[in-house]
Amino acid sequence: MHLLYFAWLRAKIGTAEEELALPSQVHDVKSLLDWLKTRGPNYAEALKDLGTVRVAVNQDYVGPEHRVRDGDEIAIFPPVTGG
Amino acid sequence: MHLLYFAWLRAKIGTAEEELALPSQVHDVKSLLDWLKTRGPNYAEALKDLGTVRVAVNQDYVGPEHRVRDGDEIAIFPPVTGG
Amino acid sequence: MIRVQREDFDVGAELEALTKGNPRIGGVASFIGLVRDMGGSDRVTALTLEHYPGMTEKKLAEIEAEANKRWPLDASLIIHRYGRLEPGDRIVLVATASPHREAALAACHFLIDWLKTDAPFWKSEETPEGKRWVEKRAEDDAATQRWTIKS
Amino acid sequence: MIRVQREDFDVGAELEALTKGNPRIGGVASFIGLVRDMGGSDRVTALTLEHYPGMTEKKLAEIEAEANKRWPLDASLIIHRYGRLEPGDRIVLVATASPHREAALAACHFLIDWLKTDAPFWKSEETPEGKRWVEKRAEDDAATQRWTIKS
Repeated sequence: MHLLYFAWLRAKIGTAEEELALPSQVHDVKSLLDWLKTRGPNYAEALKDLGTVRVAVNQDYVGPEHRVRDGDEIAIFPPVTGG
Repeated sequence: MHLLYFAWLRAKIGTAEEELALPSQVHDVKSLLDWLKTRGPNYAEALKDLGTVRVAVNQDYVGPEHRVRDGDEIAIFPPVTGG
Repeated sequence: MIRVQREDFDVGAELEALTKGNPRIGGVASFIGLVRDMGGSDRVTALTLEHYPGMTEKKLAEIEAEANKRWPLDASLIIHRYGRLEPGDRIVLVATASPHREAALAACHFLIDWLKTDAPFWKSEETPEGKRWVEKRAEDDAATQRWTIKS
Repeated sequence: MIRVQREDFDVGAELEALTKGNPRIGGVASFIGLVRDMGGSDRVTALTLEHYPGMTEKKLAEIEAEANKRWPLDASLIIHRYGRLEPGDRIVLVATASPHREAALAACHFLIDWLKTDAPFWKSEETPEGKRWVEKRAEDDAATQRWTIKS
């Protein structure tokens, strides 16, 4: 899967994108976020309040139960502030 | 009083403005319109349906009971259609 | 600011001038009214706008003052043309600027609704069948009524 | 039409192009969002807009399609900039054209409300106290909620 991070989530995690193999315990957005938090203190800090985290899979907003698959483009970012 | 006519009221009456002395029987907008209708068939025709006639005295919209005085600027016109 | 004029106006320049030098402004809402030709048997080849000089300026200024009383605007502009216009020509420009977009959008909507029912302009149309006076639309009165503050 | 770009845009030319050659259009509503500097201790000296290339275009196109489904528009335009901008700079232009002013005004309002909450852009501000990320405003969510069709 291809992961993208934006705004302060990108700044806190310290990277804009990364290519990761889908671990066996990850099957939906919720389990993906739980797994990412174990990847280091930067991930744990960035993702500690999921109320301020939005996820898009293949460029559509999705909820925590949305299924993730290898090959998906998964973007994680704070609430948008454009306009 | 100074009378002004606009749009199809002007076209039907046949003049854009006229200066008239205030007759003794005219004291408000309603009696002014009644009196004007007696001035000729063009006036009678133009003013026959008062539902489509608006009046402004000294450049403010007024109702039939509004008092008119000599020296007033009185405009008579159909509903506005600008914008 | 209000202007009643025969000449066309430059929308880009007018909107730019409205916000110039005021970095508090976050949003500018505007509405441009154009002469339209619906085609078919209702073809309008030209429009003539007649107005009541003096009262027009007075009413537009009152409507603009009312918008500024109801919403926190940093700037506002109404330009209304008169005379003979052709399809595609601009008739009116309403623009409002505010720190907040909701105020600018609501005030712009209010201004165009009100000037439709309160500004003393009258349109006559030229069609292949001859000249005719445009009749008032009941929807315009209804649109203005929405803004009436219930007491 | 939608455009996501670093460069500024010419409001007058964009609005003119929107209606060119279509005499059915009676009204053009538009909204311009500007970088604002509220002054005082909250002074913003610059703003940087980051976005999600690909998804931004997709979302803007979806929002524009939704507006065209809800209102009878003859033309619509969304231009949103990204990159570093200074107070007074234009950020966004939304414009809608319709035979009827109510459709143009409502659709314009809808588009700016929706892109505030749905388009993947993020603002960071430079202030004398340093750089900070702009937080989402609860009012923006509320504004978008108004347009939700109750089922």
